[in-house]
Amino acid sequence: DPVRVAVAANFLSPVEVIASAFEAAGGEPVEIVSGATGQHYAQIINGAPFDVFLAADQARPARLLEQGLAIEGSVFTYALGRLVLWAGDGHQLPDNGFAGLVDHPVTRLAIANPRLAPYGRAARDALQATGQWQALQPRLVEGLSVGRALHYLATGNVSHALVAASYTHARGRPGGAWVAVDPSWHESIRQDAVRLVNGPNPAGARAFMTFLKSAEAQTILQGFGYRAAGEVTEP
Amino acid sequence: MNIPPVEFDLALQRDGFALKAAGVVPTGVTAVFGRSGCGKTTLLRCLAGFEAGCTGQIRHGDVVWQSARVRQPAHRRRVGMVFQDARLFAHLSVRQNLGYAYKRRRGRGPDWHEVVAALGVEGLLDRWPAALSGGEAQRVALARALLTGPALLLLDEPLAALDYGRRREILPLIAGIPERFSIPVVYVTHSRYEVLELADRVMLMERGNIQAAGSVSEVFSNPDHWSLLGNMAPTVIWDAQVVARDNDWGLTILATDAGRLRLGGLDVRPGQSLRLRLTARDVVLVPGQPAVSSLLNTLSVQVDEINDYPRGVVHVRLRAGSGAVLWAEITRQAAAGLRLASGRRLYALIRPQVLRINH
Amino acid sequence: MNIPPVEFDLALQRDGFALKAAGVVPTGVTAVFGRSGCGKTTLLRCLAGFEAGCTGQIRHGDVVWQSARVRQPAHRRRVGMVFQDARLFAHLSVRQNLGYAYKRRRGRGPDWHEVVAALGVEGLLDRWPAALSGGEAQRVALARALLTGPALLLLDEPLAALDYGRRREILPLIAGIPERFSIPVVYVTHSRYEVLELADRVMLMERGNIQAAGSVSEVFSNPDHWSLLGNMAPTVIWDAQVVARDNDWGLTILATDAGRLRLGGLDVRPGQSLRLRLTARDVVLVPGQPAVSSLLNTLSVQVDEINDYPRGVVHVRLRAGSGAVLWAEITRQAAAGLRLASGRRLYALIRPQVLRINH
Amino acid sequence: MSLSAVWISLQLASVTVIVLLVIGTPLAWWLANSRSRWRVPVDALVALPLVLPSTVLGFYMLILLGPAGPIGRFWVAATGETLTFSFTGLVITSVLYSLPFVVQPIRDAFAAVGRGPMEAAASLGARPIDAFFSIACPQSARGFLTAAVLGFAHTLGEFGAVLMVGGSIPGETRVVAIAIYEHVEMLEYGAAHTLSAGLLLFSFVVLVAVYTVNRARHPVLLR
Amino acid sequence: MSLSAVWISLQLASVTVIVLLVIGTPLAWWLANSRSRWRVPVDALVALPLVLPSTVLGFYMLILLGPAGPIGRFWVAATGETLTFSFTGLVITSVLYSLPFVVQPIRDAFAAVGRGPMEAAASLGARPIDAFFSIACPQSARGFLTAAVLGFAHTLGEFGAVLMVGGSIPGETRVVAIAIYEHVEMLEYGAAHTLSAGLLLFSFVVLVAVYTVNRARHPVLLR
Ligand SMILES: Nc1ncnc2c1ncn2[C@@H]1O[C@H](COP(=O)(O)OP(=O)(O)OP(=O)(O)O)[C@@H](O)[C@H]1O
Ligand SMILES: Nc1ncnc2c1ncn2[C@@H]1O[C@H](COP(=O)(O)OP(=O)(O)OP(=O)(O)O)[C@@H](O)[C@H]1O
Ligand code: MOO
Ligand SMILES: [Mg+2]
Ligand SMILES: [Mg+2]
Repeated sequence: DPVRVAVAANFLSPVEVIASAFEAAGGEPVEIVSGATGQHYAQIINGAPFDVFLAADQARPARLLEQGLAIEGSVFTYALGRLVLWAGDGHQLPDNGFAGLVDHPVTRLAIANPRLAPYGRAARDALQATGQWQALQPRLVEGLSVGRALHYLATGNVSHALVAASYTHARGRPGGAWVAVDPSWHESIRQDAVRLVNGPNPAGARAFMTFLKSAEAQTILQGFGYRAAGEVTEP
Repeated sequence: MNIPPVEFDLALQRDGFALKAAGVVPTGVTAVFGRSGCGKTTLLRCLAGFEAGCTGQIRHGDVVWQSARVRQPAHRRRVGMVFQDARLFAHLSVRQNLGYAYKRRRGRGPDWHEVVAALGVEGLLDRWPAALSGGEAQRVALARALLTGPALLLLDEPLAALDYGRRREILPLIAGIPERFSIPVVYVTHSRYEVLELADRVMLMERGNIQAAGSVSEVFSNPDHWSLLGNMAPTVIWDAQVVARDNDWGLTILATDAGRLRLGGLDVRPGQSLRLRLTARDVVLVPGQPAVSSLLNTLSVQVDEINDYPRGVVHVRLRAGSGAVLWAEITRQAAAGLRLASGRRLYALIRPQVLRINH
Repeated sequence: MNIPPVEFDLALQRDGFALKAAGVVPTGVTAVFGRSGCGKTTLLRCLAGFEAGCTGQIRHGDVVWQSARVRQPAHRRRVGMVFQDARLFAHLSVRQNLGYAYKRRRGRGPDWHEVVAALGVEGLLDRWPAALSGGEAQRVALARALLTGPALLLLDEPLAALDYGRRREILPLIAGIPERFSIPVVYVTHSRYEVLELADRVMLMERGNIQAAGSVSEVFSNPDHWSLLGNMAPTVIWDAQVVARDNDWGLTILATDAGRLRLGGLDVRPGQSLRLRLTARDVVLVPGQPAVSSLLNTLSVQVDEINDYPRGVVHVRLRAGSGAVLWAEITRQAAAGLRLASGRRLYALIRPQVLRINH
Repeated sequence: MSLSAVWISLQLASVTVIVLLVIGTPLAWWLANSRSRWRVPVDALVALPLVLPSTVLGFYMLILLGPAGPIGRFWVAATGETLTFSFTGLVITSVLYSLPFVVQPIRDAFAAVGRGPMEAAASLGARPIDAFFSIACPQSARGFLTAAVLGFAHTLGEFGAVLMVGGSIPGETRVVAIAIYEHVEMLEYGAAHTLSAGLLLFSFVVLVAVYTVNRARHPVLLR
Repeated sequence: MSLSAVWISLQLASVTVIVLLVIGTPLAWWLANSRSRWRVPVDALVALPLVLPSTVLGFYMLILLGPAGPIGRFWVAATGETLTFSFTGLVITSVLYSLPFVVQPIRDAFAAVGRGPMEAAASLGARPIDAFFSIACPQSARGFLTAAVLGFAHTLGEFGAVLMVGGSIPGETRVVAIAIYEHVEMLEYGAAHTLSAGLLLFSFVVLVAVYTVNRARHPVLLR
């Protein structure tokens, strides 16, 4: 059996590179399933057979542990993510950065679903913290995951999007310009990984988790704009 | 009233079937007769304008319905059509079906009340088509077609689906249409009885062609057509005129080309005309003027032609009165006893069958 | 060969229609005659086992097909049925249609080759049903029903959709079935001509009931049934036997209850039996033995009953020979001339129509 | 949120059915009567949404209707608004998606009317357009009923295409099918149950009603 | 990934059609011939997936087939595997989802055969089951073809319910409709285009073929 990894949409590009490195280093083949953190969580609850869950938050892996669906002691924070404001091709970024969004010609602003995707939640928090949430409400478009939010931008259906910084490093990223969102406007995006009870390949999962912690993997994810979290296990 | 005839000269080509038909439909009932598949329905559909592939000409008096250049669509021809299956509109009541036609009438047409009364559909007006019997539905369809004020009425075997009793009910209504509403009627059938009882003229069709056309008595009395007509024995049709009634005996005196005939059992008035059928089996030949017999009608005849026939039967063509032709079927033995020979004078005892009475 | 009859006593209740019919179907052709909607098809469907709501009994000899306790499904009754619309299987060739029946035959049935030859379908075996004419399809359907080896053959207006020529082709085939294949045939029709030409026995139906049953001559000669039969004039049916042929004159000599008759135009052998029809209009009454006439058949008759009729016509019931009944329609004037009175002796000149020849 | 989703869905379904009846009726008539060699391909095109994944339809609609797409660009130029993520965009998508459900029953009803009554009407002097409205349409009443009901119910049930084109904007494009999906993904099973059971019941009742009306196989029409 | 998704979809569609032909044929026969008062509700039940949002079906299937659901629990106890997110679970869901597309054409074909040929067969001594196989089925050949094609194509196009019940496990439940959806998420438009165009073309060709075969309205059967 391959190692089946459910990954939060923001981390799809890095995990593809990491998986190749893992396989190159003699690891078993890795199968990747991307989606919003909340979607993965709901599927795991309903019996989805994943070996590893790379979430975009800490809450859902923790809940899986409580429910006995994740393996005790396997949780660790593999990355700290960041949010960027992206202006699509032919659109401008606000002159005074993220906080100026509300006065800027934004036709539509795509975010991930705040209830399913941690990046969506961070986007909402940041908009609220800067007092722009109410005013932008009529122009907001929700994608189920942060990947879908970016997709709306890529197809030209929205002018701006609030997405993961990792996309600025992704292959096939859409054109346009981006600017980082000050992380102080939202809770930090701490992304936890966990091994799952129902996975068909526990040994492979363990090997993959070990590799994820390796310097090689950490270097890869830093290359996508994440901050490495080292081997920080949840207190 | 001067009713213009409909003249046509049409052709239609289908896989394995070609229609090529020319003719005139004057006022009165013109029957179109022929066996299944000979093209009767197709001819009607061409006249009505339902066959896109039909070429040729149709004129109604001076009005051109179809020619090389003109082609009036069906709804512009003043043609009323009654289809074999009535085709009442199922979503409309009888009254609404008739109203549908009445609202769309082209030119002057017969009066609503007159048509409704003539076809006896007053009592049906508030019924739905699904609740009508076959005979009732056909009467409504006929009324509906009449109410559009057609210049030509086409009837496609309107009685084929009906049983004996119901046919007897509707035939006289149809026969009365031309005079009552001043329009020619084309009546398609494959029943020779219906032709004889109903039609003034007949067109015999065979494989897409009109083989013969003319008055019913001409066409049906012509030996060339007997096989097509399915006759079992030689048959002639005579037209007769009511001359007088003999009230003492309840007899009717008729004038025919063969001379005067007396018939019982008729309810007619002087001046009316009748159609009589005389098959060779209805004729008894005797050598001399007979004593009283129940047949009563004795004609002096002259032998014209003798056709010997296998199995002991002889068909004799006879002439009576002012050249009227009749046939007798007799055994060979009787032929010998009568010393039959061309030119011989004999007496014929006859009782023709009354087919039709024109009121 | 001893062929058991089918006996039935059945009832069926529908909205606005109730069937209540009992009877026996012996060997030979039994016609079921009646106007549209009287229940003919329903009776056949009950016998075949297609009407779930049908109660009562059916027995074939000693075998019970239906009773209060037993109810054989259609496929277990040895009934062959030919539906009005042939119902050949469209996805099978003619050969496969026949094979379908042959493979499923119940009990001993007629030989494949015999049936195929009798109905003249050899040439059709490799055709598809869609490519058959109406008459061909009916012949195949008949062959198919025979090949199952039925104990009873039910035919529901098998000729209704066919024209005159095609009917003539199939009628003799049907008439020959009982003798050839040793099974009783029930033949539904609303054509009295078909009954007269085909059937040995007849059941007259009206509104779900069998009004009369018996031999064709009994039922058709009974004045009570004339209106149901749609007769225009009194009509009797006589059975006759071929006694001899007079080869000099090509005449056939027949023995009937009325005495000997001579008829021309027949192709028969001594010993064969014939059915004759004589309507009141075919009878000429004369006071004395006539000189030679083309009719030839002269019967000495006695007046039995005189029914005066409006409009100058009189219907006279006559007896001839050993009690045979015949009717004459004559004018009132002729009646007076003949001094008609009950008991009076006269001569009747007749020429009956030959309806059917049993080979 | 749930109630607004229900309301949006009902609006969307109603508008879609009205649009489809207007454009679907002539199309159905043509399909029922044409002998053109284009009839079969057009018939297949109309049936395509029956068998096509809704994500394929959604994908193409997103591209076509987006501000950069051929239709969307035109729309933006003409109205200043974008078609995607708008109710109008959903209507266009739904019209395509539900097309076969409306066109096919009407087409079959017209075909069942057949040439007979139309010829009879012509023989009574009715022009083709007159006969169409006075005969073909009333005699197809049942087909129209089936079409409207199926089109309505199917639009109500639309998910994949709307998910891709609509963007789940509350009060604008978040229809009930998407609301159910989101409820399930958020593990809000109570709300998902309420909406699903409601839709299930509604659809079932509607279908039973339509089948009961249509059960009578003999040609008694709705009067 | 795309090729495996196509392969999964083809497998799923084939298995679903086979299962549906097996269970749908007797059901269609019953619907075509029954006079039971249950016929209308059952007919409506069969048609339900036509009008029900696939997310409603997906939701209920998730609940029923999930490890805690009545069917799923039983399945886990019996086989040790979960039904959700498995190929078997997808087959069950697809069977329900595509039910009307298979049952309705067969039902209509059986109804078109009518009682006539069946009575004729009985009068020739064929037992009901014999007549069913020797007459009703061959005469309904065209209905079976339509059913198989529609069922296959519709299963191929399934999205919402499959997404909810199957998720997107590569090589197991990631069917082509979902693959398209995910390609879009991964910004792989080229792949999305290829798959969408392929599906579009395939569906269209299949529909044209079916309509061409069915165009001949007169009852000439497939031989
Ligand atoms: N719609 C059609 N397409 C092709 N051929 C047809 C069509 N209708 C009739 N035919 C053929 O045209 C010929 C004439 O048919 P038509 O219906 O005019 O015959 P008919 O004389 O009215 O016969 P019937 O007495 O059986 O009604 C027949 O050979 C028939 O098979
Ligand atoms: N399937 C049916 N359901 C209800 N009533 C029926 C059905 N079939 C026939 N009837 C009615 O039962 C009665 C008898 O019909 P049946 O078909 O036996 O008549 P028939 O004598 O065969 O007539 P025809 O000569 O027209 O064939 C009629 O009143 C008819 O309306
Ligand atoms: O990567 Mo997420 O779970 O879509 O925010
Ligand atoms: Mg005809
Ligand atoms: Mg009948």
